[in-house]
Amino acid sequence: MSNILEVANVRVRFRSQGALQALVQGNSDPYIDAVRDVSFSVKEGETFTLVGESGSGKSTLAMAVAGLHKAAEGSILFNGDDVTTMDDDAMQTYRKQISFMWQNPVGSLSPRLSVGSLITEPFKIHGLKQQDLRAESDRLLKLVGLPAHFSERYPHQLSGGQARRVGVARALALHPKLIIADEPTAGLDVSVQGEILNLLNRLQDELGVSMFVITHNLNIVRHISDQTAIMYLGRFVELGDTDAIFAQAKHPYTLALLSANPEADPDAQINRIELKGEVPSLLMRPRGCEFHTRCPFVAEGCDQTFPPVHSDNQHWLTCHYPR
Amino acid sequence: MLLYITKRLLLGVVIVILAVTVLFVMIHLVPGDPARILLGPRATTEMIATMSSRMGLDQPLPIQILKFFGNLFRGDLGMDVITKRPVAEIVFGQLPFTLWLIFTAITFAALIGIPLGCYSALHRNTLIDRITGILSIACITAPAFVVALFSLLIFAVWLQWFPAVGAGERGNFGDQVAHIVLPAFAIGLSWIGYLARLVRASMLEVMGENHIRTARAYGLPERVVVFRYALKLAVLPTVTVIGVGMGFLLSAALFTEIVFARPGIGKLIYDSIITRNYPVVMGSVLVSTILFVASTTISDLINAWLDPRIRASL
Amino acid sequence: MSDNVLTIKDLSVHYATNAGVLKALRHINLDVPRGSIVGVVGESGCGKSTLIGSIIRLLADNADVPNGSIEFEGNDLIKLNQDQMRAIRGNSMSIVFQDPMSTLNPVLSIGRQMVDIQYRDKKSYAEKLARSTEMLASVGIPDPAGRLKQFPHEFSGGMQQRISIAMALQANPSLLIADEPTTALDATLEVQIIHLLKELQTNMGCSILFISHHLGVIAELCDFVVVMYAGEVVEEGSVRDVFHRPTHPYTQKLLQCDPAVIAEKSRHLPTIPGEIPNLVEVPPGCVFRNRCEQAMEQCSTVVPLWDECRPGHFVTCHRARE
Amino acid sequence: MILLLKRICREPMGLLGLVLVVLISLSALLASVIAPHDPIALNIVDRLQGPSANYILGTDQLGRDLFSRVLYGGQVALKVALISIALALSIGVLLGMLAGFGPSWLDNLIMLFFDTIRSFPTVMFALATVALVGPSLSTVIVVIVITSIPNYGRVIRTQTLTIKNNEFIQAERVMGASLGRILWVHVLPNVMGPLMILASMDIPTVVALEAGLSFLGMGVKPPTPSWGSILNDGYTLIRNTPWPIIAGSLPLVLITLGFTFLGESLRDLIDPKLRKSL
Repeated sequence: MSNILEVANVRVRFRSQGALQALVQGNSDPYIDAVRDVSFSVKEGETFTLVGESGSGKSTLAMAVAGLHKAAEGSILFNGDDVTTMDDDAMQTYRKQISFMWQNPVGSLSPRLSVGSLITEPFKIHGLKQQDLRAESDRLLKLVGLPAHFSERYPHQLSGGQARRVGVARALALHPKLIIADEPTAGLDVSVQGEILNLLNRLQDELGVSMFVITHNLNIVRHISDQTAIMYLGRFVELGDTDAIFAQAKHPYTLALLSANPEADPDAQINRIELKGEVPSLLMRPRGCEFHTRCPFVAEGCDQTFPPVHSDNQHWLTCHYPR
Repeated sequence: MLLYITKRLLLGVVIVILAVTVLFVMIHLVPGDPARILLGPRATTEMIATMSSRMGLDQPLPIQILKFFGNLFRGDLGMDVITKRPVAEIVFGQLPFTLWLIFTAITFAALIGIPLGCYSALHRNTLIDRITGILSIACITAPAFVVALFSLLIFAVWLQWFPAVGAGERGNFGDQVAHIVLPAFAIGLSWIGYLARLVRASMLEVMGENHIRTARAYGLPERVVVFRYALKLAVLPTVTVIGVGMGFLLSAALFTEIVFARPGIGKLIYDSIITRNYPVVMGSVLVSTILFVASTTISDLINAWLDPRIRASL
Repeated sequence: MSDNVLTIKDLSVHYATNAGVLKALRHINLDVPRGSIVGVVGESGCGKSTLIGSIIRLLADNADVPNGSIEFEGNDLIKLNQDQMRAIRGNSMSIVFQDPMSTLNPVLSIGRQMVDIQYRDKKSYAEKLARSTEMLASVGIPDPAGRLKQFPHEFSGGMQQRISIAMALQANPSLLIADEPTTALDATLEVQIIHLLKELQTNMGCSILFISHHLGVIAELCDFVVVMYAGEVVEEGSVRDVFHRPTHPYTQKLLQCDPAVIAEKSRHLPTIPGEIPNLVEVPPGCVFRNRCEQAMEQCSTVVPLWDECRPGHFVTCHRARE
Repeated sequence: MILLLKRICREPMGLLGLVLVVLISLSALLASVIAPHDPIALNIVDRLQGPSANYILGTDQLGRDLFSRVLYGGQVALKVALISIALALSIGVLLGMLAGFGPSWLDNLIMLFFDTIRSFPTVMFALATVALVGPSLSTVIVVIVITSIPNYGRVIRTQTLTIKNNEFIQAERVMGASLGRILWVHVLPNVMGPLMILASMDIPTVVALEAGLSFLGMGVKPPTPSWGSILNDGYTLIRNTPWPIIAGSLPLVLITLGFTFLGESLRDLIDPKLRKSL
């Protein structure tokens, strides 16, 4: 199976100080790296999931893939075309083929437009006015399991789950090849989370669309993802088949994340790997392995040299002492 | 922090420079020669030429502006062509009257308005709150010169409680106080309403914030919650508003000074416009602009200093 | 029965809204035994926040308590006046709120705030400051004395939540209410806070009423659990009873739905179809009826009673005894 | 729209505001029909009279009927207010959205422009301008437009900046929507509400400014009736008769109250969160 998206050595930087302030304080490099040296690929018809906690740079990476942030280094190939060097026309064509699902279900819908206008917005943007918008709106609503009369409603009249479905409908409007979903279950109750995940799974099975999902919730990853990567301080620390990550994670951070998830069983055997302290600031990345300040298994050399890459059989990680 | 102060001050200077440039450009764009307007229709070409060169109007615009700033730097605002006195001397002679008037008005407004706003916020939807609300709007909406006219009519002409014109005898403090009451009232009245509403709104907002709920959940006495936890935050916006309000205060002062025939920078501008005394108009508009820019700058700095969140981000 | 720190009986809370009277809580029963941790679990709109508001008596202005009692250390909190209530708050009863970023006053230093809440003690300022330093140290804040001078925004979210806990426990309360204290935090920090709470509770011997929507956290931390749905308590019992033998259909469904529980990879997860009923016009019968797969005829007419299906395990369901 | 009107009428304050605004607007529009006398016709015999059946608000020093002058003065006030606010609003919206959405250098430039204009105390700027070009109605309008642009522009810019970072705008960008479409379809409708409220609350300020300038003799040229010039007459006659002052200030206060009440209840109905920012 071919790769629809290939990301290689991507780095995304932000200014940390204004130009004047940097000049005054003699800071020659007033930038922070939100994403650093990240590589992965999404196979056609599969789901790639990126797991990370707040501040890990996962949303920044998603925005870079969508062309909203400029990558300072590296390449992002979509069907062989590099997103980072696209001109306006190419970008427009690219955006026709991808779609983005936003974290905030209600907030990502333009508040003054009705649901019907919202989900047909992609047609209007790309000048496809010959389409019967009414019919398209009905088709899309049906696809995500909402009754057709919902097209008259406004975003503030929707519940979180319904707004999320509208977001999915809009994402599907132009038959995208790739959907980027940022925290698709954020802010939803447990009972509604299932509905959205089932919907995404069903749509992938029926339409064969590829997905790039960003989440902090490991629980949902198992049920939707084919490949999973774990991100810490803007870098990938482990990447592999989802089953392999859940069954035999080797990086201490992945293990900590997996075990940090309390089970809904009071008698569960807790074999927890607890992390010390908090995520360091991007302004001062730790020396050596960037995870060593919190790693429970920190040993000699971790604070000195950058950890080596271990890669075999689609399972990739960087650690001095993999478990 | 230091960087912020420098930046803010620099911005102020840039704005003043731009403002002066705008004034100069305006004088130049406007059809008609200021010297001709000044001297009237019967002036000879020679007289106009002499006047032009005395006013510096015969030089190119950039030179005029540069010269003006050069002089300004030395505290020289040029010469009053009519009385032959330095403009700076005239303007700074009038300035204290206006400053005292504004200061009295705003103090009086703050002393009444802020407590009133607090009280309304804490006793929301009571009768007193409603009445304060309506009165505040009524106060805000009354233009200063209308208030000035009515207070002149009622308190000076009919009741004769306060003197009608002037600023009082020099050196006679009691007389000066009697003379400042009505003008200060005319300027301050709308500010009472304005401040009351502002403090009420921001107090209500602060009282609804989570940390106030926390303070109450720890059983802190209501007095401490209101005065130590809420008021400090609620008063922050008033600092900005008063700073920006300097412009309105100066405008209001102009009207009141005219109505009460009170010396001050507003009356000076008006009188010099009537006599077409451009150097004085320029000088006094410039000084009031500097005053305004300075007060917004200072209020920004005070705000930054009062709020640790802003302080830290600098 | 006196071994309960908190006993809520038949509590109802209504809100006057434009659409009519919103019956946010209806006939709630709840006990917090001394020295134990009781979890309250429920999805959005179940009335968790209203419950907390009525216990600490900080409800919105349009709220009304038509019936019920909240007994805390021999007082019925509903009957106390504001001054008496204030004497209890922050003294024998404290609270930790959900969003650590907004619960601390942004313009006052941490030390100032921690000293302020000790206003009841007749100690010197230095002694109070020492007490606060000690509390900060006990919640694991490095260099506590130095950090007392700092302002809230200078701390990370996890640290702010630790400070909130330190403030809440400073007066040695007998009941600590924790309102979703870990929801705003990342998973690895959540675990740290849960451990901290458990440790402090063991050391200080207080009781905790812990509100969360996270079943896993409840299972790990709590001794007892209360399940709420649409303004009612539908099930209550020891954590083991409720999690191992869930009796109310809602609890059963909720436990099934949690993606964390489903260890097998599944392309089709269980859900609870339907929505919470409108609480302005509460339908007759059982509130969960319209979403319940096991509903019978009497469920739509008769309100199920608060029933002890096993010793210490209460449930409101017509099928509880089956 | 009709729904909004109904909701305004339900509140006593809003209803009062609406009634006042409609009443004054109508009386100004229909001045030629209602006015019992010619506003500029002199009648020295009847000068300085108090209110009577013939002269509802009395007469001035030239015997002109004050009531008629007040009615015609309303025309001037409303004309100035509507034209200048409409102009300032359009330019302000354009510049504000450009500043909010454009590159940062453009933003800085526009803000500097706004700050410069704002740095002149309004009335002093107006007087300086009038001194240069001479008093006239169009001078007043130009001055008001120039000094109001920054007010609207700043509000629009702040609103645009907040909206710009909202997810729904980001969503449009990822879908490939053009800048024009984003501004026109998604930003403008969301900033228009607050702006209309701001504008309606600004009408009194503008009316007062026009009256103020006319009071100083720097607004409309006599004998054209204006509330400000009536007040000026009253000021000179303050020791003889109070009626010109009362006649000139009454409509001024009423229209101010009307628009303020209306604007306030509009704001409370449309967007209660706005309380602080306006």
